[in-house]
Amino acid sequence: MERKRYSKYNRLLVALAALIIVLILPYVFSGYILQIAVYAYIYILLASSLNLLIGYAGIFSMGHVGFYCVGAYTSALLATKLDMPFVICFFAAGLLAALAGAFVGFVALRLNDIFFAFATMGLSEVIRIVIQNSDFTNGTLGVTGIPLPEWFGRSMNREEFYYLVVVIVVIVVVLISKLAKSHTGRTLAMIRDDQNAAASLGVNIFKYKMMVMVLSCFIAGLAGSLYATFIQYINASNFGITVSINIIAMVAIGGMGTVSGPVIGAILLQLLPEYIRFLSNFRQIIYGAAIVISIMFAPKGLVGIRWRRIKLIDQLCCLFETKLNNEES
Amino acid sequence: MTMFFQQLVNGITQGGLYALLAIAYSLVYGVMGLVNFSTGSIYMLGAMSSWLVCKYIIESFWLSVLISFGVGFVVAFVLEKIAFSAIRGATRIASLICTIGFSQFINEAVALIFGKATQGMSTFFDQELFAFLGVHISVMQAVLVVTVIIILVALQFFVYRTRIGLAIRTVSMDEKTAGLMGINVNRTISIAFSLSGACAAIAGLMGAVYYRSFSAYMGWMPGIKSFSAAVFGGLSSMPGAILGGYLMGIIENFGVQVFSTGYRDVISFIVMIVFLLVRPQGILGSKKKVKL
Amino acid sequence: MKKVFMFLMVVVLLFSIAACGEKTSSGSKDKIRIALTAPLTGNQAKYGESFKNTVSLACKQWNDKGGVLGRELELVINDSAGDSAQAASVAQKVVSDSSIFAQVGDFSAPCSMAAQPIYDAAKMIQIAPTCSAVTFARGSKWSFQIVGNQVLQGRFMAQWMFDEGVRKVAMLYLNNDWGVSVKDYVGDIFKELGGEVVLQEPYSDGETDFSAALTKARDANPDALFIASYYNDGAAICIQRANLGWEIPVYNPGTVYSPEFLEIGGSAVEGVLTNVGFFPDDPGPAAATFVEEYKNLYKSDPDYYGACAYDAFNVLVEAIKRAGELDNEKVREEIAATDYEGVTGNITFDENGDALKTYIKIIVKDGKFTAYR
Amino acid sequence: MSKEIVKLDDVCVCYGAIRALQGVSLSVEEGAIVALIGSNGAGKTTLLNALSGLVPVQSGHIFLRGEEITNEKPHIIAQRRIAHVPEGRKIFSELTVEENLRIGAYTQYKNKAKIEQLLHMNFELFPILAERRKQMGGSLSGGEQQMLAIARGLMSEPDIILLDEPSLGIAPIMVEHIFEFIRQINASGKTIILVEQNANLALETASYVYVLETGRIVNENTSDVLIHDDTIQKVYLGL
Repeated sequence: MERKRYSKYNRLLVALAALIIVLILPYVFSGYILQIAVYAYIYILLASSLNLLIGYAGIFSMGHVGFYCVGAYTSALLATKLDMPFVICFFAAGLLAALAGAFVGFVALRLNDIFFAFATMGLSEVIRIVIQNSDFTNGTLGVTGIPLPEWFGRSMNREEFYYLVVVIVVIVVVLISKLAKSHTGRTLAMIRDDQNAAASLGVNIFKYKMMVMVLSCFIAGLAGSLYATFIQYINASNFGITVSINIIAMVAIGGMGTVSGPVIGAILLQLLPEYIRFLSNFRQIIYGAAIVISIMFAPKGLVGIRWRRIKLIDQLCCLFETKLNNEES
Repeated sequence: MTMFFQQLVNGITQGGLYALLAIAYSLVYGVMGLVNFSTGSIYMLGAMSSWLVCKYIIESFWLSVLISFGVGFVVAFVLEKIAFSAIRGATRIASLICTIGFSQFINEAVALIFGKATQGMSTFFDQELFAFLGVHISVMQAVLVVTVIIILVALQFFVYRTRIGLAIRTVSMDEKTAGLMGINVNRTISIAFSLSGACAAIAGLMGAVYYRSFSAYMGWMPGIKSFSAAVFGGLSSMPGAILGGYLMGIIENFGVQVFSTGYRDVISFIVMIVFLLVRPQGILGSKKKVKL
Repeated sequence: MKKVFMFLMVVVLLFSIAACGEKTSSGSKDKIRIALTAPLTGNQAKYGESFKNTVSLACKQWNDKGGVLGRELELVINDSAGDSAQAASVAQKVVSDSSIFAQVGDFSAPCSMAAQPIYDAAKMIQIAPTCSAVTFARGSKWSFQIVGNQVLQGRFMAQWMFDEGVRKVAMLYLNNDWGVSVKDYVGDIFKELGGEVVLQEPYSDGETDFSAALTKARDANPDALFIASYYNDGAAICIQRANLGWEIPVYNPGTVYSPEFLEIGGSAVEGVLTNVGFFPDDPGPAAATFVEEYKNLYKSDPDYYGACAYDAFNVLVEAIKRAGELDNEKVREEIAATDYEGVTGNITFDENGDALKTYIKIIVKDGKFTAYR
Repeated sequence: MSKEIVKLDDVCVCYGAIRALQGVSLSVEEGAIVALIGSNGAGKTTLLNALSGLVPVQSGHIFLRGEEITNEKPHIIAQRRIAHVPEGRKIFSELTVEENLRIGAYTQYKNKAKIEQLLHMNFELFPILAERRKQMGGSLSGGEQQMLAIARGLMSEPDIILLDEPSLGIAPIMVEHIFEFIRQINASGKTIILVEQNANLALETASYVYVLETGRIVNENTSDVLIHDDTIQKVYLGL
């Protein structure tokens, strides 16, 4: 009983601390940190949406960047060519990406995991190459001059946009965690663990897979829209397979099939190279090695590691807990 | 007409490289039902080792072949121990992600050591040409085509006429029953995997010689395209993979003629996707063995 | 829960360390701080390195002379990794550091253009030495570039080919922002002159096999082949052209000018025609000292891109000197009014901020770049 | 009293949370036909799989001629002259009959003469296979496939043959034939461990019978005794 109350208190404290950090960030730190933080948040969206596929439904997509790209281009083109307001661009990006996801899912979800991975990778490259060669999307020159959203009759500044991104990320992550705990989430887990068993229980596997695919692509599209709006200039070369691999790394390192895993993975992989800039030459190597190591030694990612087993960390935690307890009493 | 034959020659030369890589995929898929995503990286390592040999030791084509073979074999052996043996029982997705990580690691490590820029490779053969009715075939192309064919024939001999080859075929048909026949399944898988690495590395060497350059990311596209080629011809059948490799090379070259080089990569991806959807077992593969 | 808590602590730690690193970098106020952004890592690291070398050299030379406005110059070097997202975040870092006055960089057009809106909003001068995209300099009042834009260079190349008697040209181009605009400008001007473009064939970045495209080009029966490629693709194209036994003049807009091109291409690149704004073997008076000092310092030849960065820095500092104070409006005016004899030739700017440049024709002869005729 | 060749001592096997074998002990004498009977899921196949190394044993020991072989790899056990003819026959359907047999002789690969001799012997024993030697394994009838599977097992010159449900899915007339062959093989001095759902057939053929139920041995005796056992008659023989 005591334990439970304590944990609840702790959880509140954590949420509060997180909120404060996130909210004061633009005021304490410079625009540079803000920029990085927004990238990290966008990657949280991407990693969480990919995690829906890999972690919850056992669908391995290697072409997630394709949907991100569709979202970014939809939003950018609507904003620059048709002067649409941000809200429309934003949701249109999600919808179009979801549509693309539905199409890809419809044709490719029948394949087994490995073939699906390669098919999606191929499709994402096809999307990129078509965009690169099409005049409508401005070809290789990219789309320039994408405006920040407007409100109260003026365009947002970067700090305000930062808060907008924060709100969106929080909503998406909370919804994902709700989904994971719901009946649907449990059904997906069953499909992931044993497709045949799920089928024998009368689960319409294709329907569920399709649903999660569409949802995941919708989120990736939203992330694309945020990216395009924030960076104000996009180019098809930003959407290569490397991005897919980075997202996969985030999910694998953070922890597949958990809500916090991709969030942690995204923040860590975005921030780490920033403050160890002298290591930036090693950035991609570290990604590669981290994937291999985490799959081998921590298949559940950082979230799944029992940190308390490591003596030093355990001692630190104990120290911290006694202090907290003292304050409480 | 000249153009037609010239594109055919180009396609066959390039197709040879794809065929070797496709075999590499097919060997691994056969014994494990899995795909080694880092095949392209091993291709690059093969190119790298021959580049090193030529730069620092001696400019010898055949020595390069030998060294590339060895490097590919050893790297793939180690990879199998890491990504597959060590985590056997983990999901197939985990293994695939592991090979992606490995591939990333190899590419970037090489990029760090030797730079990301393209490096020149020595010329082994004169550019003497056989010009026949306006169709030009360089000595290098000829050597390349012949070498690839020799390797493919040797491989077929190995798989169909030797004891280890018999074990590989048996394991790829039924792993469990193979064990009951007294076949060491793990060792067989390991050998097939290493052999696949050796094939990929030799393809890399050929690529480096043909294009006379080596760079850290050179394995990326051939790696993916030859997977498409393997799917096209039949991932579960070695002759299928070879056929797929050659056909893919030829289709790509004619595709360039008809469309444009900018869409070259799209061609192979679309062929792969169409085949995955319509005929996942490929041209020569049998339906039963493709685990869908 | 403790896990989450600990994780949050780690995040706070990360942010703070990142922030600290940033804070400590702000130096003393009495120096004039100028940012250099270049791809020090990533695919274009080679060019970034060259930027860093030449600009450091220029900075050192100014400081040896006692700086400018009586104050010493200080470089703040940033890495954009050749990635436009990173370039934008670096730009954000630069503009939020109030001690930095102006910025030189980036190397590639996507990076320079991704950073542009940020510098524009902060009213910071951005001189991108090698961004030849036509849309760049006219995109912002605060943007300048040194290398000369593609309209100019396109005209030069098209005229050259036409003068050599080429009437039908086949073009192979790298399918990125740069390659496409080179193709467009060279092609359009060549057509204006009365020539015919028989084939325009794009290829993707990372492509290694050109034999199909070359066979197609040969089939179109042109008088000359124009390749908008960097040195590695350029060399590969030349090699595969030789393998096909196709004898044809090859033109390139200056991008293959690099020792690696000769090394990779070997005998196959013999006779390739290209241009350059700066030529170490045949330097003008300004360039001679630069080449000598560079060689002394870095034991290698400077390349063209580095030379552009060197000029960019000098143009900026000269303008500060003429303006007499660190006022960005005034310095901008002075840059726009530049008439400077740089190592890459005389530099003046048009109303957009594009440098008006002259080019030197060169040819590969006996395995070396030599002046043409 | 003849020599004990296989001995299981308190063997437990689990699949995840399901305990398939719970402390099984048995022994088989050289030259005997021992049958395991029991209903579906009693653990008969698991026992054979544990014996031939296909499934890991959690606790307990398995001995072959007094030497421990617990949790050895399947191929090591196969090399120690145990042939396992698996449930469902598992012949290589895309290879010819002859190729199937040659794979069976994998352990003797180097000894070409020996293989030819073994081939000859098997073709003599199963003339139908000799007729079909160039046909694909998959094109044979169920009974022929079963013969091929047994012949393939014999190709490694085993001392012990593990037969898993040889009568499953085979025409009754063929079943008679196959059991005739099994007796013949036994007569040539090979020990046979037979898993059979058809208890009647098992009791007829075997000299000693173990009865398994939910992973435990619930009864064992010579077939002469068991055939008169009341429970056996009720539960397994349907009398």
